[in-house]
Amino acid sequence: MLIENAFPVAAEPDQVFEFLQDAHNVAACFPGAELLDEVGDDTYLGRVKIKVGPVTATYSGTATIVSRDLATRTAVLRAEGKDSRGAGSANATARMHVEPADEGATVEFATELAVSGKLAQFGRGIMSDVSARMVAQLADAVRDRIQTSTPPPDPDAPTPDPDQTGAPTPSSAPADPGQTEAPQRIRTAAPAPTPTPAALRAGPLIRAVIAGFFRRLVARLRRTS
Amino acid sequence: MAEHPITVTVNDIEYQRSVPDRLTLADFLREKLRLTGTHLGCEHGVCGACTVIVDGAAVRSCLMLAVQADGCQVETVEGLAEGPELNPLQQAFQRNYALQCGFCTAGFLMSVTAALRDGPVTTDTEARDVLSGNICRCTGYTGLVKAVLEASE
Amino acid sequence: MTGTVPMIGASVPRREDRRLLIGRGRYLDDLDLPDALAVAFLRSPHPHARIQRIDVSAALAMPGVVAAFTGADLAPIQRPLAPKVLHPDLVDFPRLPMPPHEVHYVGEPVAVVVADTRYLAEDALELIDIDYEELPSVGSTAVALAENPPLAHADAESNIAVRLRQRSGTPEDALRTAPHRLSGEFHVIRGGGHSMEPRAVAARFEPATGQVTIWDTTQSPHYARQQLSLAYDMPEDDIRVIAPPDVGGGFGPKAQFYGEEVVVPWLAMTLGRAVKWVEDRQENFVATMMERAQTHRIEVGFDDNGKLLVVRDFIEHDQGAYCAGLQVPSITTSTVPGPYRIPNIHTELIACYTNAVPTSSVRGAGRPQAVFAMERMMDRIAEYLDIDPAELRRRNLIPPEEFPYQVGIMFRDGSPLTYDSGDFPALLDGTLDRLGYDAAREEQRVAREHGRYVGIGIAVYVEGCGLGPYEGAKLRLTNQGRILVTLAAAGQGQGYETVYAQIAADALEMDMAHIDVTTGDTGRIPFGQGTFASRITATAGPAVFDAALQMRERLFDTASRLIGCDPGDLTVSGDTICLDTDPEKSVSLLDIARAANIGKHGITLRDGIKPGIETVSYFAPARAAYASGAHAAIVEVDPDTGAVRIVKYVIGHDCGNVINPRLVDGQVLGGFAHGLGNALYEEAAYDPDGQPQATSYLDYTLVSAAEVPPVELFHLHTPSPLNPLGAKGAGEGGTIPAPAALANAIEDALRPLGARITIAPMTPARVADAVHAARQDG
Amino acid sequence: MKPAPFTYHVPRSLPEALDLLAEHGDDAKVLAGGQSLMPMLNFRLAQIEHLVDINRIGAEHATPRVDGATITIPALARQRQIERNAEIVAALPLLGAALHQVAHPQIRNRGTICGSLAHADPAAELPTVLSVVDATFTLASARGVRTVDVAEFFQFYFTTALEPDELLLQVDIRKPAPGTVTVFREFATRRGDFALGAIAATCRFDASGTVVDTRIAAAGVSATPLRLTAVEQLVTGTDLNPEVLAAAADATSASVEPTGDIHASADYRRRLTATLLRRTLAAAKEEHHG
Repeated sequence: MLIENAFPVAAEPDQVFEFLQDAHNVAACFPGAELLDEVGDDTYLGRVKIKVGPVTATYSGTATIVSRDLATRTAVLRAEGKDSRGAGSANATARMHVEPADEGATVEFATELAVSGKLAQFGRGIMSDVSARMVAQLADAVRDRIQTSTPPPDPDAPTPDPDQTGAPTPSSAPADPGQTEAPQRIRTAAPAPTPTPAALRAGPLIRAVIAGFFRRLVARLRRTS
Repeated sequence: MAEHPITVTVNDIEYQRSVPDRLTLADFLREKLRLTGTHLGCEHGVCGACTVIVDGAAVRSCLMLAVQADGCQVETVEGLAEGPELNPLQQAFQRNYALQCGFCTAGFLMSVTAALRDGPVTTDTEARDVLSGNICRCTGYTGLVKAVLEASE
Repeated sequence: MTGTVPMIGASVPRREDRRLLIGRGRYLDDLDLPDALAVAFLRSPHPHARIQRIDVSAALAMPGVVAAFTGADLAPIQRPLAPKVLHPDLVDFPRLPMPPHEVHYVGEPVAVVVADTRYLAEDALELIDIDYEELPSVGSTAVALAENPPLAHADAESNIAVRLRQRSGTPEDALRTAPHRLSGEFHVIRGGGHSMEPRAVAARFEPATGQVTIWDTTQSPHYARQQLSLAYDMPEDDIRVIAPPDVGGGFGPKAQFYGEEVVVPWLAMTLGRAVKWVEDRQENFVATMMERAQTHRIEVGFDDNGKLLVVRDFIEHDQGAYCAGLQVPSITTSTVPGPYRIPNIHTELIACYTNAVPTSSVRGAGRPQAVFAMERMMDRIAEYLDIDPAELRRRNLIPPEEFPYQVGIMFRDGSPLTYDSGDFPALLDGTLDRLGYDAAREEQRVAREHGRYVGIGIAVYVEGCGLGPYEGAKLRLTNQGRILVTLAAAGQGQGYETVYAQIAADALEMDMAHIDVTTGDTGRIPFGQGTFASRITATAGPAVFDAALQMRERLFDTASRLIGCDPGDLTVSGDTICLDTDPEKSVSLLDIARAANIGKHGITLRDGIKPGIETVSYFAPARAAYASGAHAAIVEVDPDTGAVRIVKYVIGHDCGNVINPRLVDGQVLGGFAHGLGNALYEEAAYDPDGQPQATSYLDYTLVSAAEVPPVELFHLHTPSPLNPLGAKGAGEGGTIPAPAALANAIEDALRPLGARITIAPMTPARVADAVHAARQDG
Repeated sequence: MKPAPFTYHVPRSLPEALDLLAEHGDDAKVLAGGQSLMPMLNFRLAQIEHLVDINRIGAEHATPRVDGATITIPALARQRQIERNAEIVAALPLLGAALHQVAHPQIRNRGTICGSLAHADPAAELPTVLSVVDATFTLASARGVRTVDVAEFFQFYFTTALEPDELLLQVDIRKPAPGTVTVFREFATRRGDFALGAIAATCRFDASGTVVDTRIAAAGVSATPLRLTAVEQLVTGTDLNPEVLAAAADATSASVEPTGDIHASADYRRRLTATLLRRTLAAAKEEHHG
């Protein structure tokens, strides 16, 4: 499932890109995520703990920045997580690109998400909706953090010359033919920066997966806490 | 986890047992009381094979904990027959070929028993409505519909 | 005088019912096996993955856990489970009981835990740590056959398991020269058996004798024993497989043989403890075989009168992750021509591997799909030529005088497809009469004038049943003076205890009250095949009848010697054999048992008494018998919501001579409910990667009483000449043509809008989307 | 399919229940009817530390009341109990009509109204019904009691204003103004299934048959039950003639953005919702005239 999302940030593009290259920053913006260790080569051990209503799951695994190109302000992150109860896995390849814009910068996320196992069997129904919202929340958090920690860009400030960054050519995201078969594609508009309830921030990743199950569960069994 | 002492009356017999927090009522009936007429077909409340009557209401015994039945009156398929005689509903099931493999039968009997206590069922549509909370894969429901209508007379 | 009314043909109440109605049935999970441990399987969450590492130590350390094994621990029994029906060209991949290296579908077992309770066993499964390397996967035949597809098996060259081709005449020439040609593409989605009782296996090992007793919900205990004998390298005599007297439905999937059936008894033997595995519904959704998924690209050639000249059908069949047998694809290729005389036939099927649970027979077994394609085309021809669809069918039905009719292709039993008997025109017309066909057409016309969408659908089919190789029965006079009929076949609710007592009663000319029936226990009868493919009445039935005739002869022979008369002067009265002319002179069954079976220790038998009153018969049909049927439906469709209301439904059914009409009705009506599910509701959806999407009854929608309409049944009885009872199979006829009949009715209802129905199940969304597409086009 | 271990608590009073929720908060879950929670526990999709069974906190929490213009449905009122309460069903026919479509009697016998609302499934009947009436949700915790309205209560899929230490103590519903017509229309694949689409509407007409006030909500097309305010505005002041109905259906299509799943495409759900809207309003007009 491909989730595409673009949102403006009132900050210098390079500054935004630099912020997003730091795995700690991204983890801090990803609700429920926790970086446990840095194992080198842009690879981190981490955990995403989720609790939505009565449903809980913990995915632990690795996140690797598989490519980054300062010149085009493009980075690709690959995250692979395993459910702690053996019920499956969640893998994501997220391509992030920062583009200059009138207001500062536009961040574009394209996330290919693949969930395997028990939760995936129950959740495809509204997973797309919820996943889209999940990325929107991540976007909100990124914008909040950048904008509150940095002054608005100075329109007169010189734009760095991309040629001077000396970044390597980006390699493309590893293609998984199995995943590309899934034609589902979601495009979300830039989210309105509405405050999100605390409970919602708690667990977007799995929320995506389980929400569909909930919905159908109640289908027949409607009722109760 | 702890064990909880409970007192449950099943088919007019009072049982005092100790049950773990998570034991379902269905497993309690089957494993602890060895009343194996109540069957588990899906364990998520859809198929209705585990339907029993608790304090007068037909419920899914897979969606209720044994500990929740403390102090309750439970009726199961084993309590339906009147001595050696099948009760009128059971007889109607037999006369109308309302069962084949029989796995779902207890759930149907308990659902229909509760429904008929609420009032008569007089039309094909009403009978199908009464039966619609239980799944049978063998009979195609024709015999069940006839049995409900006949038992309601 | 015989003193008995014929039992064959009588609607005798079922003997099984009483215990089932009072909650005293004994299904496998109801068996009281003292101290039995609970077994639970860990199953792959991935459609296709390599197992890199498994660690069960945390699970083993958990209190209450007795053992935990991985596929690697099972090396001694990791022998491939053979496909049931083979083909020389089949590219086969070993289906191991619990693969140690590579998994090929979500739900494939990878580890097993034995614990004090099922609760604890499931807890322990969560403690097993596995690293998988996820591999590219195939979720459908469309993916499997795409260019440069992912491979369902990493070491395969392609995803094609086999190509099956059937031909008669010169189909290419016929297509080229036919005055008219039409083609269509039709899809049938995966669906399952969904017996209300899932699968289960329990086992107990006796170290003193080296024998293992296995309780198994299988439809084929003797097949299971033979497979286990191979897997364990153990004599069959040391393996006793018992299908419990009560099994909660079969419908095909329980006729197959699964890895769990190998692993669970092995656990009992390894641990020296009784063990029990009861599949839960969650497992059933991902680990029990399914069927149905096929795509048909069918083309027909016909003349101006609608006479069929040729049919050509290219079929994609979803074989699943492994080949459990080619019975379904084989049946599909031979079912396409159906009841019609077609001089030129070409059916070609590509069976594909996918990363989904393997497929095998489910009630209907490859026939509903073929009938769907062919009967949709019959309606399309009628529409094209503007001929009434019933009339079009009449013009093409094989007339009764042409039986036995050679279709020109082969059936799956290895014999030329030869319809033994039937009367298709009478079946169709009888069905249409009961539907009130002409009046219904008039009502349709009026309804259309009022903007209502009413349609009529017909489907006719032929079903090969009563397959070989053989089935057997044993009759014994017990030492309690009763007649015991022992069948190898195992029942799943069909009423064997009643039906076979009826058959034996007629042969013995004895009241059923003195006859007992026992089934499905390899310890009681050495040879057997099993309950599948609507075959038992037509195979075990004649065996019981013949063994009972022999028994009668034995009883009369013994009685004549005890009484001192000629056997020809005897008759049966109650549980005695008496002199026709003087009923006072009689011996009871118990007397006979005492004289011939029990005897007196050390005392010579009376002169002429042959000891041991037991008879055996095996019946091997020359080839399959063919049942047939016609379904007709009137529906009203709401084009905006896609809701389909079945106004009237009639089933015409011909399964030859009937043993117990009410039980046959029950089979047909139950089969129809399944067919209705296939037509409108049931869909075992997988995503393109092979991740199952319908794994609960919230998403996989079984029909309830509210969805099944009243059905009118109409029976025709053309006896099969292939067995002495003239019986054919009855278990699948309700299912097979239902999706076709309803699709035809729905498309007919929507004809003013031009909507095309090409996919089963026809869910409300699919129907409404078809209308929407037609409106957009129009 | 056996639930993972948890600790079962059975408080005998509301304060005791609230104390348990305060103590265990995020690790606890309230068990009322259990008809959604228990399946998830059996599937092990939900694994929780503490289950707080509120079924024994007192009969007063199980007894619905009609007090003047207000219907009060407390935490433990079963769906079946409300469905059979003639006074409530007469006061709010919409509720009775919707409840009859909720699953099956065996589920409604245990399932509670408040539990269904707290579960907050946007495809469910009850949240949709509550979206077209004046309702107040009372949320209780050891910290105290607060009330929220429907717009605030439903926040997202399965997400409500309830904090982890809170339970939904009761819902108070104001009876619609006299003369208000209410209609509930649902389309589901099978009896008792979740709706592929549903519309709840209240409609008040003046003497001439003109709509003076209406509230309309759709189920299953959004992350919460969706009020169709644009449609409400469009039909207010009209007599719901065929042109208005057609325009209202178009407006419905334009204002819902459903998601497709294995049961139905997004486009189908949009068209279905518009169809149901049209039929709902037509039924309201007919009921007003009839």
